[in-house]
Amino acid sequence: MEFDFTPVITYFPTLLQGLGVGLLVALVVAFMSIVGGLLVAVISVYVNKVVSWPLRFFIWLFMTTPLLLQLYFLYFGLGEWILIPAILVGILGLGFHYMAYNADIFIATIKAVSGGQYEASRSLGFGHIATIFYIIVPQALIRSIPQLGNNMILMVKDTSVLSAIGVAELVYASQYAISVTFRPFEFFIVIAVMYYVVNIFMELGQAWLERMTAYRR
Amino acid sequence: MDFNLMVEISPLLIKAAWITIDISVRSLFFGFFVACGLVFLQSFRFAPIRWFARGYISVIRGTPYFVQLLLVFYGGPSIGFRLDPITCGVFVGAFNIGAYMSEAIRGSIESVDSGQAEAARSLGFGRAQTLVSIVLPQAAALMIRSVGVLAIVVVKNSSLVSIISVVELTYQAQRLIGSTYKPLEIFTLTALIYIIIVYAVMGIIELAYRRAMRYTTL
Amino acid sequence: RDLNEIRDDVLQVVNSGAYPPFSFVDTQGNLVGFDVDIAEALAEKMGVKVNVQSSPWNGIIAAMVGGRFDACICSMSDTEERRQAVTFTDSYYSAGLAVWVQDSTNDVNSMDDFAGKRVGSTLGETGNQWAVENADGNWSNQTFQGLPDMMNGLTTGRIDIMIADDVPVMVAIRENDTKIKMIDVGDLPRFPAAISIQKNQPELLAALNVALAEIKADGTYQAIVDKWIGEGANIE
Amino acid sequence: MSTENQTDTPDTPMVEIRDVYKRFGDLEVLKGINLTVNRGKIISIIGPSGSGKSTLLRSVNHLEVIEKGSIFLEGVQVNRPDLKGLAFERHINHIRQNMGMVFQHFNLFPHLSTIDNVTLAPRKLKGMEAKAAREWGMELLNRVGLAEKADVFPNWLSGGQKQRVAIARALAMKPKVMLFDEATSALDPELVEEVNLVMRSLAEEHMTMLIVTHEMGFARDVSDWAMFMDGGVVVEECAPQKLFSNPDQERTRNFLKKHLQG
Amino acid sequence: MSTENQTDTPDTPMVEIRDVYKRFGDLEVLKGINLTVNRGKIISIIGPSGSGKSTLLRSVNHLEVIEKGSIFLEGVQVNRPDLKGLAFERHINHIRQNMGMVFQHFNLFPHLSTIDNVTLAPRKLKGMEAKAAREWGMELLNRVGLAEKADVFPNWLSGGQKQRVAIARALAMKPKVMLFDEATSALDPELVEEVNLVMRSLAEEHMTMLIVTHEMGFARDVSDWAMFMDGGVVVEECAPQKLFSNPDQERTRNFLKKHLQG
Ligand SMILES: Nc1ncnc2c1ncn2[C@@H]1O[C@H](COP(=O)(O)OP(=O)(O)OP(=O)(O)O)[C@@H](O)[C@H]1O
Ligand SMILES: Nc1ncnc2c1ncn2[C@@H]1O[C@H](COP(=O)(O)OP(=O)(O)OP(=O)(O)O)[C@@H](O)[C@H]1O
Ligand SMILES: [Mg+2]
Ligand SMILES: [Mg+2]
Repeated sequence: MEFDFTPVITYFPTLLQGLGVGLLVALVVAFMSIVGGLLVAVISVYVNKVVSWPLRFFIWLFMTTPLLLQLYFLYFGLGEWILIPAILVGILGLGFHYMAYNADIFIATIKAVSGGQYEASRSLGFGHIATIFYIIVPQALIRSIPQLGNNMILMVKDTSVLSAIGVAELVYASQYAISVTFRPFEFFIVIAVMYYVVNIFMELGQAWLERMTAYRR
Repeated sequence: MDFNLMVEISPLLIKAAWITIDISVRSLFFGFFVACGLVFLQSFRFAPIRWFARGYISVIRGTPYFVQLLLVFYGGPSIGFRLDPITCGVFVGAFNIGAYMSEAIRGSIESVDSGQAEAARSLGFGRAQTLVSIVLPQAAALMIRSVGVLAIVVVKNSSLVSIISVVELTYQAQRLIGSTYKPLEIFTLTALIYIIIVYAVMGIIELAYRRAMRYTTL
Repeated sequence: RDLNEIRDDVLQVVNSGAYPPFSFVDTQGNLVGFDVDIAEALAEKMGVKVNVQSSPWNGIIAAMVGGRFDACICSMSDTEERRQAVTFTDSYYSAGLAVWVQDSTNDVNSMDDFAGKRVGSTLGETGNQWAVENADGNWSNQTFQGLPDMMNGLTTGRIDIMIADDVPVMVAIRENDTKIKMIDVGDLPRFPAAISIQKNQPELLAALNVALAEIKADGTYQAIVDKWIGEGANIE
Repeated sequence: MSTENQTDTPDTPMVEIRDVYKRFGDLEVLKGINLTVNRGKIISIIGPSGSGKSTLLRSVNHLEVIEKGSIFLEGVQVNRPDLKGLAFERHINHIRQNMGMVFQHFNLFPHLSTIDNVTLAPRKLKGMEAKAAREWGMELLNRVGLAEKADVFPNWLSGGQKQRVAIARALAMKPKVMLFDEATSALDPELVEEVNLVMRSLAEEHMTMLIVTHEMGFARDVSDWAMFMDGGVVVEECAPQKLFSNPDQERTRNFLKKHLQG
Repeated sequence: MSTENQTDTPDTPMVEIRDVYKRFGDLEVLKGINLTVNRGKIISIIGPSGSGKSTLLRSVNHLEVIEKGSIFLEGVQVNRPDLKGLAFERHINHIRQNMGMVFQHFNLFPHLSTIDNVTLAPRKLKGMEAKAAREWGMELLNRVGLAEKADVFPNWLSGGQKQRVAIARALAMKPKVMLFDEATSALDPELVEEVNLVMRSLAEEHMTMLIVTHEMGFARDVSDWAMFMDGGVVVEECAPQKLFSNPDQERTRNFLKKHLQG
């Protein structure tokens, strides 16, 4: 098999655009899954079972089934009642999926913040909620950075699944180009490199964050 | 909901589920050895061997799984590396999850307080003995937990193996939707099967976890 | 693999398995359809054993280029660009793009009426390429992974207009009583559907072309058309 | 601010502990404790491990909920069984702002710099402006001799420095009473003195203090009153000079003998 | 057993530390330490935090690799630069079996019961039979007064009990010398005495011991020789009676004054 990368050059702008869409989705999903995961974790740790159990179940559903299936379900399965735009389906699916994983991490790190921290804050006169907000959550966030970083790196690659419901991200762009040019391997190699570059930047970012917060642990 | 259809096609989905299970179990099994190998390589004093292991882990974790599948399955034959689809799914799956698993194993070993190893060494235990008698028993519980999470990832990732023409659960579901035009019924059924599989995996993890706790008390 | 190797082994044929009536699984789980029967008929004429498998569309191209399969009998359209990468046989049926809307839609009568509409096509197929190249900002394109997904999209209102090959849609409407209709908007490209094989396989190409001519000549071909497309249909 | 706050007359005791009982499951930890602490007085509580000293101190701050009895801060009941839910939450937060508590393990907030540790409460609870808070924080850090560590994070401080910051933090809300629970027992012996110095300076300014400690010398020097607890009851309480030289009770003598020996 | 082991003549010193240097990065921690410990003698090492006491003790057990100098156990060099890889590994494991080390934070194996903590090393390293090992383990636990805790897990023990188990564990290999690194400084004051008692009983049996401690009273009572370190050098060494009452050096006096005060 001989390689010919000229078609890749023709479609490079399309690929870059796809990469941009993927990263944009990733950004929204990162925000949603971290904020949402934190909320779920706080509720599961501090609020009674009646409230937290249904929430955990909902989250659990997203943890146990493949992402692709979830996207199809939201997109086509629910299509008989409600039409959610593809990109929103992608964001919701990915968002809930990773919200579940992040919540798991946050629950562990919240529990790892020592009871002494809670008591010290209460003894200063902070209320329950203020203590969670000012003392527990910031410390849990800092401790979560390593695992959170791993999850987000996985998540960026998972944006590729969104091509299945027609979101024009990187893999989608490459599929289109491949179907026109019939040069699959050239495109696969190029998008693998693109993902890897993004991955390297994310790893650097994670290492930087860990360094910046190391003395706050 | 068309329940007749659901009953009619469920044997097909269950058959496909077996392929999902088969690929997942074998990927995990071989992946574990890949992971141990990677952990071992990273303990070498000779730096290039460590770099090789780090680089491998970085590239595998940094590129999408389905691209790895496509490159090995469809690109492989042109360099004389030809595997049948399921074997290829297991092969790529094992080498993929091995990279993640090696990190989980390393992390759980490192989580054991270094004072434990020092205490053992000060009693005269050698490196290997310290690892086996002191560190691993204490790391086992955490290791089972983190490897267990990866087991679930493997089951779910197996849906991507369809791209190399393996008719596993998700692809079978997609094909059946193609001929029946009944997405809701088929997705519900498929999701249910996945939930059962994953639930079983979680049960096994829990069992192993309890076992490990018992073993650690010798 | 050249023809001799195939004769010693089996002819490996691939299709997408999700493109009724050309290739799909029945409720017993068997891979069936027009493309499957054509593959078997051709193999019989060529005197080789055949193994028909399915793979998602985005894997098929890699499969063909990478040499995993000997032939893709998968309703693939023969285009100039694709010929750079693979070789096509003579056409085995002719697919024409057509435009479809919901039964209740009345405001789409020509290409001008596409303006501002959401137009669906299947990712990687010629209809998608046509829609992308002609949109020019007038309409928005939305894609799906397969025809069933797309028809679902049209009936549920995700898209206003669907561009797809005419034959499979007509069969699907007939089988499922779907509430959509074809409209005539003037000239749309027609592409011959052909079997693709790897480049530089002259013997295999020749053998396939001969076999194709034979089944057309002896009525086998029409029998398959009758069975899957409709009694007496003409799709050549 | 609630009206109960107005009972601040000169002759109200600062802290009153009346017949307090507390159990953990089957274990009775406090069995009827009584103690009155007047304004500006310093009380040391000593006793063997497990005698209930920490539990008593924590009950004063309502970190433990007592079963029976009552605790008052300047005549205001701390454990108000009549208040429920949010009303109690408001009440207790207000009470706690008037008590500074210092823990054995410091419990500094690791994610905040030294000055932020000190000023978080006045900023968030009293709405103090950032600038004023910083000035106030610096004043307090100065007082514990750590002004130059204002922007350092707790992990970079030695144990003694940590505990001094913890004291500054507790002082930041201008508490009326300070509670110390073995403030120096997690410290290396060399670092104990620097914390004791800060506590002595508080004593000189007539801060009301309740001190649980294992350091008999310090307890004798600094306090106005000393109390020996064992098994959840007060065995003996008197002036520290007497307690540490010539206690009435056999149990006290036994306990202190062992210590003076070590 | 290697041949070097045969140099066991009555007048060989048990431990010899000769001109030992150690640095961590830029920080020189040990700057030429010399010390000879004769059989059956007890040496206390005191000094301020960071002076290098722990590093010295850990170097004796080769938990830290020294840069310069040499350390001998009964005439056998511990840090043998001539041995590499597996050969050194074998050598050091054998050396370490002859030294018992007790850490500040106990480092008991949480996954093993008390008796298994004690008998793991004789079973795995000397191939002792399970039954014999249990008897031997019970004998040791008896000796530290914890026979009844044999089948309990470390997490259920108090700090003092943990440390006593750690001592029993270190004794299980019948070491020729015991190294104690602040064995009591993580303990609550009441629990210190029970560990000190065990150490005293070892002293009475003429176990050779190297003790790093912050407890001046104990060091004075129990040891035959005392050494004061500061900044990685030995400032002064002499009989403990002299060091703790009338040291020669200004630095020693300053350090001890502060202590006798607290
Ligand atoms: N949260 C709790 N649950 C159960 N038992 C507890 C709890 N807190 C304390 N106890 C028990 O109550 C008793 C008294 O504990 P407390 O901490 O008040 O003693 P103390 O006098 O402060 O001892 P120390 O000097 O060791 O700090 C102990 O037996 C302890 O085990
Ligand atoms: N692994 C290490 N890496 C870098 N620096 C170290 C390491 N171990 C010890 N140090 C430094 O070496 C110096 C001496 O440490 P050491 O633990 O020997 O002191 P010490 O006399 O035992 O003090 P302490 O009484 O606090 O235990 C300290 O400044 C310490 O910070
Ligand atoms: Mg206490
Ligand atoms: Mg030390």
